[in-house]
Amino acid sequence: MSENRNNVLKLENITMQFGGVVAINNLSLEVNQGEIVALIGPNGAGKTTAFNCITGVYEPTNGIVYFHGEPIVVNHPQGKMVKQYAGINGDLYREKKPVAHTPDRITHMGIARTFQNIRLFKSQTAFENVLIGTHLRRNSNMFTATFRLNAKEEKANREKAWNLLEIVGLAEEGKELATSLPYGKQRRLEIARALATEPTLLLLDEPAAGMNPQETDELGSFIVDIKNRFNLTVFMIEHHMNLVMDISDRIYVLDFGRQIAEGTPEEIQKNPVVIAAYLGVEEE
Amino acid sequence: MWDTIFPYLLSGISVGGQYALIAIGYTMVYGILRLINFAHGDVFMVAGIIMVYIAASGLPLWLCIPLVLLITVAVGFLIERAAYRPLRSAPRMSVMISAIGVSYMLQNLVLYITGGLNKQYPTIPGISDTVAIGAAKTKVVTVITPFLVIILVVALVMLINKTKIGMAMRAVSKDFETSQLMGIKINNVISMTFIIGSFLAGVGSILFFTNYPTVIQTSGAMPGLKAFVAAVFGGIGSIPGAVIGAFIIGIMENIIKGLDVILFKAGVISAPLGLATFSDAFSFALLIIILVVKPTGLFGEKVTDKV
Amino acid sequence: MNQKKSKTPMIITLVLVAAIYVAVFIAEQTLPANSMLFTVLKKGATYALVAVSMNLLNGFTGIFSLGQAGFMLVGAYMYGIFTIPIAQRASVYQYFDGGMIQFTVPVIVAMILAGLAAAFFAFLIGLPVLRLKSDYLAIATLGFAEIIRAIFQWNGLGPITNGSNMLRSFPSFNDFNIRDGQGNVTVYLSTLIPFLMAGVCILLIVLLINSSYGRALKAIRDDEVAAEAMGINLAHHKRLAFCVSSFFAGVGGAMLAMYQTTVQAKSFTSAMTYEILLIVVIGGIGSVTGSVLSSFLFVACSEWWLRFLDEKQMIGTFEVPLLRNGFRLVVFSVIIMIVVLFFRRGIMGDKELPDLLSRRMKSEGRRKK
Amino acid sequence: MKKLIALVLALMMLVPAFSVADDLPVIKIGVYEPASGDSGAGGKQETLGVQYANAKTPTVEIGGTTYKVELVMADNGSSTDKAPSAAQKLVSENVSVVLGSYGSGVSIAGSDYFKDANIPAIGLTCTNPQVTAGNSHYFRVCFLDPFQGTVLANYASKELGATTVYCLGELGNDYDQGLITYFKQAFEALGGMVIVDSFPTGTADFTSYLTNATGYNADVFFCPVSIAYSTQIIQQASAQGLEIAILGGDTLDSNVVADADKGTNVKVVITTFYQEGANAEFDEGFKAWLNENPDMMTNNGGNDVISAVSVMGYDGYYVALAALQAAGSTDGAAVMAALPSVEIDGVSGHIKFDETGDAVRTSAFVKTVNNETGEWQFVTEQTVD
Repeated sequence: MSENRNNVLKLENITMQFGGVVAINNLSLEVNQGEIVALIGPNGAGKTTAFNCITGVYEPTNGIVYFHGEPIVVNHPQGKMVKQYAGINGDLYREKKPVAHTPDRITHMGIARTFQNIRLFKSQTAFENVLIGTHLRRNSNMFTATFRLNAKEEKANREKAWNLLEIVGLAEEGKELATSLPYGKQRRLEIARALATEPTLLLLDEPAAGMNPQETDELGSFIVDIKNRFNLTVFMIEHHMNLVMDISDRIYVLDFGRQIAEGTPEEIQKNPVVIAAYLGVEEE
Repeated sequence: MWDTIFPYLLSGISVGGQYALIAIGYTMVYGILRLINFAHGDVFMVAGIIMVYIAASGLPLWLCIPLVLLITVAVGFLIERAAYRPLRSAPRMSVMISAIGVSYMLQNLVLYITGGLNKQYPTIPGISDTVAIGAAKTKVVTVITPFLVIILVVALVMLINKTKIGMAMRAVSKDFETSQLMGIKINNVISMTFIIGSFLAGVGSILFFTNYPTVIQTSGAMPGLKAFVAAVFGGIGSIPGAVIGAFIIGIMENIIKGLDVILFKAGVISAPLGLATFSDAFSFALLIIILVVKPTGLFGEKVTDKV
Repeated sequence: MNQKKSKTPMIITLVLVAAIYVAVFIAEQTLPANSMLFTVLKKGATYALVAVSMNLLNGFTGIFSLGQAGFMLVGAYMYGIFTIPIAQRASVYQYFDGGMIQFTVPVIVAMILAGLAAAFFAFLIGLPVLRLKSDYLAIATLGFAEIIRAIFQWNGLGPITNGSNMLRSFPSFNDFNIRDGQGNVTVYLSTLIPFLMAGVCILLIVLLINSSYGRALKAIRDDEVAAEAMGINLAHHKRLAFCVSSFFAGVGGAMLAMYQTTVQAKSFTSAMTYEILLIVVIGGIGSVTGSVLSSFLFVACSEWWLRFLDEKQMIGTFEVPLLRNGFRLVVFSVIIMIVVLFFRRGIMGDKELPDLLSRRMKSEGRRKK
Repeated sequence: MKKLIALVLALMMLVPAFSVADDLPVIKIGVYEPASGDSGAGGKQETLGVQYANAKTPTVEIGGTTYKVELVMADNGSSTDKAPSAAQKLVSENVSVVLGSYGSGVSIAGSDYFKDANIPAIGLTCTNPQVTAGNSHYFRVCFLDPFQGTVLANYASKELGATTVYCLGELGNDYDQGLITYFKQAFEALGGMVIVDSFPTGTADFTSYLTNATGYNADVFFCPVSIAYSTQIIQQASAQGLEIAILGGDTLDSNVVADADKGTNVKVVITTFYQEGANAEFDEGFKAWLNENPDMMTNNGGNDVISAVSVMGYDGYYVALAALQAAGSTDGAAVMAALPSVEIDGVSGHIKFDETGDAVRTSAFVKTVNNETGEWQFVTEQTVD
């Protein structure tokens, strides 16, 4: 698998340690062009932490993240962490120069995300939320924007935002306050907003959380649909097993910060380790 | 050289001790409510004004002092009740604005009562007398301030570490919501914080105004700001930090005032540079440096003393 | 698709604003020039600009800065330093041999310089300070304002800043009046011009707020993490907002200088910042209309309408109790506390005038149905 | 509730009944003085002089009509940023002439407003030359800083035998900084050395500044600051056992300062406009008036010691009346035109204006505080040629 040239995202020996707590331990995984890959695991397994390491919210303690073959995050234990480090492979990247980008830089490179606990801009309408997502691809600067010299770009962005709203089925609610929408629609709006940043890789953090079975079904086909329409690669965290099994090409399973399994949905469903560690817990 | 610097150190230690007593109030309230209580410096000023009026009414001094402390504590308590408690669930910015509003109101109220004139602080026998320390002469209060501060801080730390209410304070400062769930009466703890803070501000005001015996509505503004700077400098939430920060700021500020003389005498400069202009600004420069270099302050990491 | 916004409220707003300008012009030509009304309007216009600039930071970007007085000081000084007539310099800079700068620039250039200088200071200050969190940022900016004040008061800079002494004799609002040969005023413009200055600046701020950049700032205010995930560079945008806000605070400082006719570093204290903050709060954090309205209200109350509270008032032979010097400020601060505690959204909340108009039209439309 | 409304209505009906009691036309004189802030105490005492004069002579005959003189007070808050609206208030009340202010900075800050409205102003105790320089509308009844600075420098050098003087003023206070500058010029001309220091507004802790004076081996501590700061300095000097004399300008001439120095060993010497006892008639009248009005007594600092600023206020009022009479009109411009030629014999001496509008003064009183009684004692009358 590691020979696959067209992998979009590749995590190599990522460890994230907070003080003495190791949240992710030596995680390595790959997401290839056009795939839908799911990251699953019980609560507290470190899934969202992994997302935060990829998107620059956290700086991992050790390891490398590649995006389209480019290292976008590189780190090894430094300072106090040299002594405290409790993960493995701590010496592996000692020679490498650490690389850390702010989240906005990483979004700029083409990774967009949604949030587990919805984080819409609460004072803005649904439409404005999406429109804000177009800001980073601007050609205007503050002066041209203030004096409205960017009217053409602004118009194009507005059209783009409305189109995205239509695609996610929220054209009717465009003028409503984002936070006044029902839960399911807020999740769709977050996706529309992420799409507005023109990503090549979309990270979805529990997109189906709080949805009823019917909504979840619809979400599944929606994700596949936008993936095809925008030529995306999707990496998602999800708890709804039906959804995961339905649409994922491959699945990684995380438990206590460690990767315990990897494979196609069929393989994962049969994997005894997963059943013991994860599904068993879930059904309890 | 020592003879030149010593009097400035003396002034600095004295004023630093008084800042320390105000700074504790800031640091405790911030530790619990995450609120910069902008009105705290004005509580300190109000304590001074109360003393002026009570002493003028002819009561004996031994009665005045406890009465002043009592009223100051009541003022601090009431401010929290009236201006901060209703905003408990509001954004932090609203509470801070409310604090600024209270500060504005206290100053205007005192302006109205005093007619905007400086009030002479009464002389307190014993601590207002002059003593000689080496070549320098100063008031007794200058000498007793650091000792009194240390006694009060030790008592306060014992209160926080040994008593039930102290334990509650520590819990609340660690985690507001959880301690509420654990059955701690948050409002009582907060009231207690304000009571302690105001009490210390009251003591501080007696010491401060005995040294510099004029009170006006703006008397609390600068000492208040500097005490806050001291609290941040020492690591907000840490009581020993606030005290040490206050002494450092008090001493540095007086050294700056005398820097021209010190440099002049040492032969570094031939004419005064007017550096005393920066005596106030210096504290703020120090604040910004510490915030940039070590945002948690000198002792910010020691969570054990966090209140 | 309902992409098209109704333009009517916008047009009504513009007509209203234009009507106010016409009214100001007519009032100035007809009412006696010494009326307190004009004092209030001039100072109100100045404060409106400063309040809106503060709102841009505190209300629209969510940066709680308390450095406004410092930036106003920079602006006021830049304006004064570059516009005092050469002939007056010897007497203004009396202790510094007429000062170092021996040229003047036109008023409008000086105002832009005032803004740029304030923005430059903001840029420098922003580098370390904008990384700090809410209340630390507040106290650090407050501290910076104090440091700026001390620097401008330092005798060492006396040849430029006149040390701690007053700057004066520069063109003031009254110099905008058009006079005939005998020095009699033919056309009064001393109120209209500050209105125009503040109006243009506020218009620019409104345009910024409603641009792509303005939306990005509001996104930062609403949720920094999400804004960053949307590719908005926090440091860059915050610095931008900080510099723009300071630019207009600087211009506001220049206007304050023109209003006061004198400038002295001593008066730009944190109390001034608090006053402006309270104006913003009363108007509604996040509403330009609110800031403008409350500026005029605040100035009118403090300078004019409530002044009677400072003097003894007789109702017949009955002397109204409590009224004496300072009572105005007590009443005033009580009103402010009531607003802060019970009307937390202020006059306008986060609504603007067009919003109100469109809502009214909507509800009327519904009634008709 | 109804009763209350009825009462209010009844009271309102009474208003016109009372206001028509005296039907004299009214002329307004503006009193532009600080009633709050650092100079509040001095401003109030200066106002007292005006009020006393007004109580004594409440009417004036202008062009054959007798007018009732109404004083319009405006508090400039001792600060240049509050000054504009205070000045504007007087302008909007259409006063004919303005008296004040205590403090040169606020006088300069208000100056343009009076100028634009064509209202003359008479400075009472603002001694900075910039108040009247280049202005045709600002006059002044007291002496100027170059004069006062020279008197003080002479006194320090000749009487106190000083060779080094430490000067302390408030940052941004035009009065302090101006007087110190002129003092420095005069004292250095006499061969002495002068060190100048400044403190930020709102300072309470002067101990280090006092240490500075000792550190420079100064022979005299010169602090021409406002009453609020000078009392602090004197008390802290006493605590530190300052052995050198404190020298001050006219602002220190207040019973408040004398009280602060009572019972200490600090020698305080000042120059001023008037010495109690020089005009017995005025002294008695003023004291009697203070004793009749408890409010006024409070404004005077709680006792009936006469401050020189009150005398200047008193004289200023009569200069204003004389100007009004000479103008024969209540119009500001006419009063302004009449002022240069006005001459009166005031309590503080003969008052006559030179071409810049300053009173011609050739002498100043030097006073010191009696440490035991806390009273001002006359030392000498200094003149400069």
